[in-house]
Amino acid sequence: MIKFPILTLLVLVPAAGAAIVALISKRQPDLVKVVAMIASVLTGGMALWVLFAFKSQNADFQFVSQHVWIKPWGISWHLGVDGISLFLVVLTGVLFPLVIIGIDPHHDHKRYLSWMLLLEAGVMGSFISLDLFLFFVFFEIVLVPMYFLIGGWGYDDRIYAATKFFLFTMVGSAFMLVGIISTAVLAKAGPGGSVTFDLIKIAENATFAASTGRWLFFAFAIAFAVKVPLFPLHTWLPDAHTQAPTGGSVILAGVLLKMGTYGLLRFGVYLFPEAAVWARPLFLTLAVIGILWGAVAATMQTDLKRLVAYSSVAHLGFIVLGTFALTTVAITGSVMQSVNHGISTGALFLMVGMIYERRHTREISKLKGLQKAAPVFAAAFMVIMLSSIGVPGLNGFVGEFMILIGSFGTARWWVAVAASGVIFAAVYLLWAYQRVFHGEPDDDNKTFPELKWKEATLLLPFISIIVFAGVFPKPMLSRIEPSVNKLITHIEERSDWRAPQPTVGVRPLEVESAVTDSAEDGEG
Amino acid sequence: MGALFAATLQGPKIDWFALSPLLLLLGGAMLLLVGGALTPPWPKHGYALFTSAIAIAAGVCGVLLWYRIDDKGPVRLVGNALSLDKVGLWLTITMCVGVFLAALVSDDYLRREDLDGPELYSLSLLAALGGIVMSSANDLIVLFLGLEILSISLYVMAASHRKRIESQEAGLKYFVLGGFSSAFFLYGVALVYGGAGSTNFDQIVAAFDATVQLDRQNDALVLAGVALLLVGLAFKVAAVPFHFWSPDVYEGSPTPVTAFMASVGKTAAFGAMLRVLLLALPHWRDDYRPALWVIAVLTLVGGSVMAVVQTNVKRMLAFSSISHAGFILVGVEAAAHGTGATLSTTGVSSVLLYLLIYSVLVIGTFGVVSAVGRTGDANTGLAGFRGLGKNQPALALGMTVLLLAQAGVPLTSGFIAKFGVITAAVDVHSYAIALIAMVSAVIAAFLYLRIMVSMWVSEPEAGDDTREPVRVPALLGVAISLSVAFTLVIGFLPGRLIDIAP
Amino acid sequence: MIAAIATPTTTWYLLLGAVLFSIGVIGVMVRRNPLILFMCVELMLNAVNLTFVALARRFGDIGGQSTVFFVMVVAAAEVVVGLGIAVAILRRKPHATTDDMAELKG
Amino acid sequence: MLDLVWLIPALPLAGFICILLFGRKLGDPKAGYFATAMVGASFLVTVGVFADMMSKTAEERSHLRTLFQWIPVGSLKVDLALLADPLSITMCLFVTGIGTLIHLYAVGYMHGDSKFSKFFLYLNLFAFSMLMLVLGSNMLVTFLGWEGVGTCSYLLIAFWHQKDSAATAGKKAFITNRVGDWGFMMAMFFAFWAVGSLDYSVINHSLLSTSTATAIALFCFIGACGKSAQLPLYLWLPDAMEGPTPVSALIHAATMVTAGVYLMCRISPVLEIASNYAGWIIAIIGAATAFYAATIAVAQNDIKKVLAYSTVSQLGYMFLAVGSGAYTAALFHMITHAFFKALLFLGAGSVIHGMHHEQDMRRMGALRKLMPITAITFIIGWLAIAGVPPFAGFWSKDEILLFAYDKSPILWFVGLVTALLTAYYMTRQVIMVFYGKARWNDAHEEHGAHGDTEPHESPWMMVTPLMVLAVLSIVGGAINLPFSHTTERLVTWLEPVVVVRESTTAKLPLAIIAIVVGLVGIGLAIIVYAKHRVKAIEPQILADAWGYDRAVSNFMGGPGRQAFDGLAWADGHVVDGAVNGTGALVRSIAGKVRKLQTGNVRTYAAAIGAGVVLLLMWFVVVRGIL
Amino acid sequence: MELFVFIVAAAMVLVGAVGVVVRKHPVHAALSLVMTLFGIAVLFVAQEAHFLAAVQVIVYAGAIVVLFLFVIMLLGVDNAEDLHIEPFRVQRPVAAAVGSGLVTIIGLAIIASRKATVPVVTQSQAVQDAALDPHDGNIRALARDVFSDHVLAFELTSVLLVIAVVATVMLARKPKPGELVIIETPVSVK
Repeated sequence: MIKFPILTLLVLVPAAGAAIVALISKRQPDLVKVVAMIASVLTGGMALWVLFAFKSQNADFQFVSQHVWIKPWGISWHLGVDGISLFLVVLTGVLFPLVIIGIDPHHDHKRYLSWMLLLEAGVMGSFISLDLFLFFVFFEIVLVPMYFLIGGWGYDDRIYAATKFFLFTMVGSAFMLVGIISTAVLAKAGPGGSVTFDLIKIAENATFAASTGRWLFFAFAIAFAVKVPLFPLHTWLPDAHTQAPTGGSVILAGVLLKMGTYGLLRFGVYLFPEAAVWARPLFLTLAVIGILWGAVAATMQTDLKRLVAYSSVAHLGFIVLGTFALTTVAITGSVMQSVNHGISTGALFLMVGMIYERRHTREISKLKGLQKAAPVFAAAFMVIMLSSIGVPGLNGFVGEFMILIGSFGTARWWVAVAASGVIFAAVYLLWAYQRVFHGEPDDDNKTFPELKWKEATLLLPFISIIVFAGVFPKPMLSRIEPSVNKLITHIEERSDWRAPQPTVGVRPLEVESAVTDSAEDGEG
Repeated sequence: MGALFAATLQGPKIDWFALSPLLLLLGGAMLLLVGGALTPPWPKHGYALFTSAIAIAAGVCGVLLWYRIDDKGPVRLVGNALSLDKVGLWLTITMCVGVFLAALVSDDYLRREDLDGPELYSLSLLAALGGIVMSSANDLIVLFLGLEILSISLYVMAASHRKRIESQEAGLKYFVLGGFSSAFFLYGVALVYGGAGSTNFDQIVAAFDATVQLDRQNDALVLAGVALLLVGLAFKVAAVPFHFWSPDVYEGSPTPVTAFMASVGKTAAFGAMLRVLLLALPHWRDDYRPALWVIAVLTLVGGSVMAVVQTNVKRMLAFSSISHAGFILVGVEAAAHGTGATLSTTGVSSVLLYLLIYSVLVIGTFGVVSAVGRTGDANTGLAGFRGLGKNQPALALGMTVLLLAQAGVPLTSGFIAKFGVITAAVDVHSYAIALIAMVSAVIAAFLYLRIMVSMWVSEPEAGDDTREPVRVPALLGVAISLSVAFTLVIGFLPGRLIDIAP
Repeated sequence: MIAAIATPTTTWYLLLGAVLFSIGVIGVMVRRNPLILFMCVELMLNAVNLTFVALARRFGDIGGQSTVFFVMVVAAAEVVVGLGIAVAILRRKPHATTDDMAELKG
Repeated sequence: MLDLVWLIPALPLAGFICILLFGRKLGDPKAGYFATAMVGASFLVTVGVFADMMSKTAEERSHLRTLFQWIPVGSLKVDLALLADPLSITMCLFVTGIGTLIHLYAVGYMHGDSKFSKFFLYLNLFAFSMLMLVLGSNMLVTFLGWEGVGTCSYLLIAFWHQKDSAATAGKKAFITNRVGDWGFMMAMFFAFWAVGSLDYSVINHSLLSTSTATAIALFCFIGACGKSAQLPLYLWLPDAMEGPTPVSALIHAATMVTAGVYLMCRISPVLEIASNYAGWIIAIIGAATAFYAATIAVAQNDIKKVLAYSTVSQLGYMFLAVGSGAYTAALFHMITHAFFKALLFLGAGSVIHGMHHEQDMRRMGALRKLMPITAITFIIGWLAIAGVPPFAGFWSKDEILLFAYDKSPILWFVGLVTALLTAYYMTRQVIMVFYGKARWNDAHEEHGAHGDTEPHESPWMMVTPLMVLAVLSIVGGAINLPFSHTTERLVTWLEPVVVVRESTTAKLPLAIIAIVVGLVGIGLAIIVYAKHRVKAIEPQILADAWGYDRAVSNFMGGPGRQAFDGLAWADGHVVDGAVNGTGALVRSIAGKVRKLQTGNVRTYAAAIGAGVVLLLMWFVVVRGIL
Repeated sequence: MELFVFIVAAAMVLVGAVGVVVRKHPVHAALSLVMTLFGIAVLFVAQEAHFLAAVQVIVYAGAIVVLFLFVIMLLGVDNAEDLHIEPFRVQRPVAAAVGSGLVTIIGLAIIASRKATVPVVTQSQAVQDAALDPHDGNIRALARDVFSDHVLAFELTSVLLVIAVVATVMLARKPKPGELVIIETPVSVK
């Protein structure tokens, strides 16, 4: 079972699927669809299998498979999952089949599907690769299919958006590539002597001078900050989201952005703990600014999709905040939130897509009173929206709360501000909901079709995950936490960072006595 | 007297096998010329296939020599005029590959343009010969002659399209500027000779070993020489600010010739640069390294920035090849950090890797352009590529792969090449230039995206369907698919190639 | 005895070469007639030849001279090719100057 | 029986799920009855639990029931656990009790509404959330309910979402509550990092530093202000009257709005540790709100608006009590208030129902003949709230004033004035609605859309709750009579959980003053509105609630919005502008540089020449001769 | 004596060179070129490079310049070029700057390193023998050098010539009918 190269297959199956789809003749659209479906579903199945076979309460990388790839450069095909990546892998595995089966690109199915599958392979790869070079390969290759998906199946301004997305991200990767190489070259001096790009070897053995480590850290961090995106590098996101086809947006919000947050954890904090600790204030501040900035900008959008896009900026601000709070609770929350955001924002984009399908507009001002016309549709939207607002009992809350409460101990003032983002979230989403769904529908919106069965079945998984993860997150947490703890100890060993523990309550002998005497010194 | 003469004149002993690539190319060229002149026009594909056969043969000899070096080690040939080492051989093989692919690309083009005949092929063989001489020369004069052989053949090839005045304009420009710059190079040779008393690399190094240390300041003359040599070489590799000729010439020349220049021409020039700088002038490293640094940066940025505003694909690719030259210069700069007269540094091997990969890449790309250009290279504008994704999906896909490779996207050879160069630069701690290189690569990526967009995304416009359809004839198809295959294979499994790179 | 005052040393020749070379360079930059451009390039080459010969004399080395010999051949070949191109162009565009051959630009 | 405490919230939840699945099939009125049955069942369970608890000694009355681990990560271990103790069970009793009544009432009130079943769906969900709120054994579970009731109130206020005013009101309620929630979360953060847990048992029994305790207390209070509509966050409550009247009765009078008070009592030990300015702040805000809202209520003409402001005012009372350390008094008033305010709202609802959704009191009058039961019950409610002995309101209000006097006579005086105003505006309302001459006939000229112009009494399922609540409003005070320690049943009952203070002041004089003041208020109102001796004083400023609401909305619509727009603009033009600017810059540079590419050989030669000279300078001059 | 020769020859060289640059008429320019070449030849002689001097006169002054003149006449491009107009205003200043810059810097370099140690040149055996020869050692030595040390270079020059041949064949070939489009441009007086 361990020998079975499940992770390798996770990458290869979709890739192979993409190749096959590309080779099938255009004249057999059905065959194309079937192949794509099989490939993605198979991948999803394997991802779920990984989820269930994954040993919880185990901090190490599991299902590891390692083969030499480019010997002279010390590069190997090194894959593995741990708690931090597990659920992103599962999310990827689940999201893609839904998108591939559920969303119709309307033209050029063949090319669309093969790009999609290639994208899936890339995303999968970047979540499970444990080799800097390998990671970079996947991280970068993802741009190509995404570029073509936006450029080929997007809306009016798609070329601009796609190009912006491609170049913006590439600038980041430019820094990261230099960073990766420098890391490997500088780590060479350590034990072993030969160059290696192996994440674990470098992280465990290499020691960088503080200044060097910080430079390297920033080389990586820039790339991830663009991908996340972190204020002020976020402006590619609204364009990309708005112009991308629905499927693209779902994937983009669902998993692509997570490559950034995941990267920050795995290749920023884990690789350069000292620098990460040193850079905390900067990143916390940017994260908080991002939360408020994204929220305010979202409030003022007139395009529903753009609004959701900006909400992503805000949500990811939370994730970054948790990441750099560097406490178990906060980081676990961040990982959790990465998944949650993928689910709920992905679902939001899905529904915005459905609205566009029906009304051929995303202009909020053109929509009105949809709840009267399509109550069920509205209800579904409401649930997803509430999870995005972060109402307890739904998944959105759990992550957000863990991030905030976890960060409070190490970043009190940042949290005080960030928590107000919760208010803004309500503002922009409820306002949008009111404008779109409430009121009397006008003639264009009277005939707004109700949720179809197909769409409902597409949404069902999302909503059920939303509720389940909100009510019973324990299974997720118990798998995530050990790896996070390991990461924290790793940081503490390699920097002067000490993750604070809350002072556990002291029980006085008698409540009243405690009350009275402390009340007195209260008076004093 | 006669006796004395006979007694004392013994020419250097010649190792014919070591010269076999040169001899093959020369012989092939002669056969083409004489045969072509004496016999009626050869059957379709005849000239091209013959040329490529010759190229392959030369390449094979190169490989055999490679193995010979493995057990015998490098040697000097023809009285220290040439040196047979792995660097030279690598470049030799690279150029043979270049000639081979270029011949395949040329075949249909020439027939289409009604220029078919043995001359161009023979010139390409001779040019390659010149290039090989350059990149394995061990004597400045020999190197200069090689350079002239290469350049003059290229002038002629550039001007060879009788129907297009642009082609002749390109030829003229290339000729005038080429002559101008090789005069500088030659003057440089003279001045270095003035300092060293010889033009032979080994003797130059020896001479400076003796003198440099004691009276450094007296060698202003040699320094001037170094500067002028650098000018000549920078011109050949089209480095900013000596690049002005290349966009015009690339655009004007017949597309297969452009491909040939971009591959064989650049390879030879960089080979020469490596030899001159590292083997002849190792003492002046600290003097020319900063200059190289500046030139490299200018070339990187200039090339990619100027490409942004172009609309003619050939011209775009010209500028992109300038910025590629910049990348290679980064490798050269890294190589210039070593010590002693040696070519065995990561810098050199990264350059060699880049040259091989880029040669294949660029010929494939221009191959596509020559197909899309249609008769008379009339449609080399971006508009010419519109709708290619619909009408010729396979071709468009191949082009996409090649362009992505040029942009340095992973899993393509282009990425491996860039990776190697950056590694070399980082190895010697020139981080700044590495960063600049990567960022300028992003700028350059923009133009590849533009081409891809017009192939896949742009809406068809009125009159598109009335245009002459894009044909992909057999040999051209072979050439393109070969280079695409190479691009991908190296992209996925570069290990072996990196291993053997000297 | 004048010779006693000053016999021209190698340096003189080198300087002369430098001047001649620069004149050639200037020529290339200012003249518009392609043929005259070629002539200017010839001037540059000759300057180099002069330098070689002077240096060869100084070193008492014959190699410099043989180099000059090769350069002459190169020059000849260049001229031939150059004139060939010029002919090809001028046939089509009589009286064309290099300024007229500026279609490719930007 | 205590172990069955989980059933209390579970039953409404079950109701919610069933209606979610089969609501459409059940339809009107079965869905309503089903929901009612569910809440009623949970009331019975509560009674059972209560009885069981009574039978135990004071020490073992609090019982923890852990359902499952909710968020166990690192040092944060939050269980989904229910805490049954006197406080929570008391809450449950009146939540489920009044809840049942109002469900029943709603069956009649919502009859014929197109979304009948959905209404009960929300109502059950609300009941569930509210019960989670009160039963939660730690702050997070409470927060779960806290947000849940907020969401439900949003859904229910905006129930008639086609009306823009309703939609806006719902949104306003949710967002304003969120502001409070921010405070609640901050309080949790402080608590967690201070004691490493969110359980009340730990927080309440830990030796907190004064500063931490103050922080927790005040942040909790911010949360309470949002939920319980205190200054400055009360804004949403009057608008919330857009919702159906049963909702106003259940959520915005009896139960949800009292959650804030409940929370403060829940953490009363922390409040006690907190430095005493915390108490002052709470008391002052409470008193201010009470007075402020009362003045506004004087000038309202909407029958429900009057009650809304009166609710705000009464809640102010409760916080005044909390601030004065009289937690039991606060809870006492909360219960009695629940009785009579629910009664009043339902009465108002019945009036509105009878008047075919006419809410303007100026169009009413003389209704007592047409809807006798409503009238009588309403009058009982009036007496209760006006603080006339022996009705429920009198006892609780008196208790509060007593402790307020302990804290400071000024607070007491403000409370007293408020009492007077309360009596005044309630009397005004009763007169305008049930006495005087009937003004509804002329009202119907404008909108006689309805079939019969005749107001009519409401069906049984609406009046039954009225009668039950009326009884409770009369005898409700009995649970805590101030005569002797034994008669203070509520206090003794809550003692193990809530901090109890003994008042030092003489009760009787204050009581008498209170009664007098109440009667004076009634008298004044009668003079003004019944006898018309004096012109009514209803300045516009009061009708506009001192213009505070408008000021806020003006700010939001004006500068606030401009600021938002400005930022959005900055995002597009500054941040993104920088990005696009870079692109434009590159292009323009390229555009300039390409001019050098003249295509003329001689220019190129010149460029090369220049390059040569520069290189030579570097090599010869810089490196060589120098 | 040598000084005198040098001055005269240098004068010829420079005057000729300047002539090439400034004479309007291509034919005149060609003739000035001849003058320069002669001057160079004289200097060769002064530098004891007799063979080269001969070649200089025969090949250069003889063949090449004649070739120039031939082409000029063949194409009838013997029209004067108006040197008073310069379309690019910066061109001549730049040219002047570059030219003077070159002279100054290289001149500086030459002067700076005039005392540089003369490297010891090792001649191949064959060449050394030739030097012993009482007859004109120069040509013989040259020959021996060319055929021993520089034999490869010598062979390469032959390749060059081949290319030159091919070039003329390709470029100057008589165009097929209809292939040659004459674009008549007025005598450029830009």
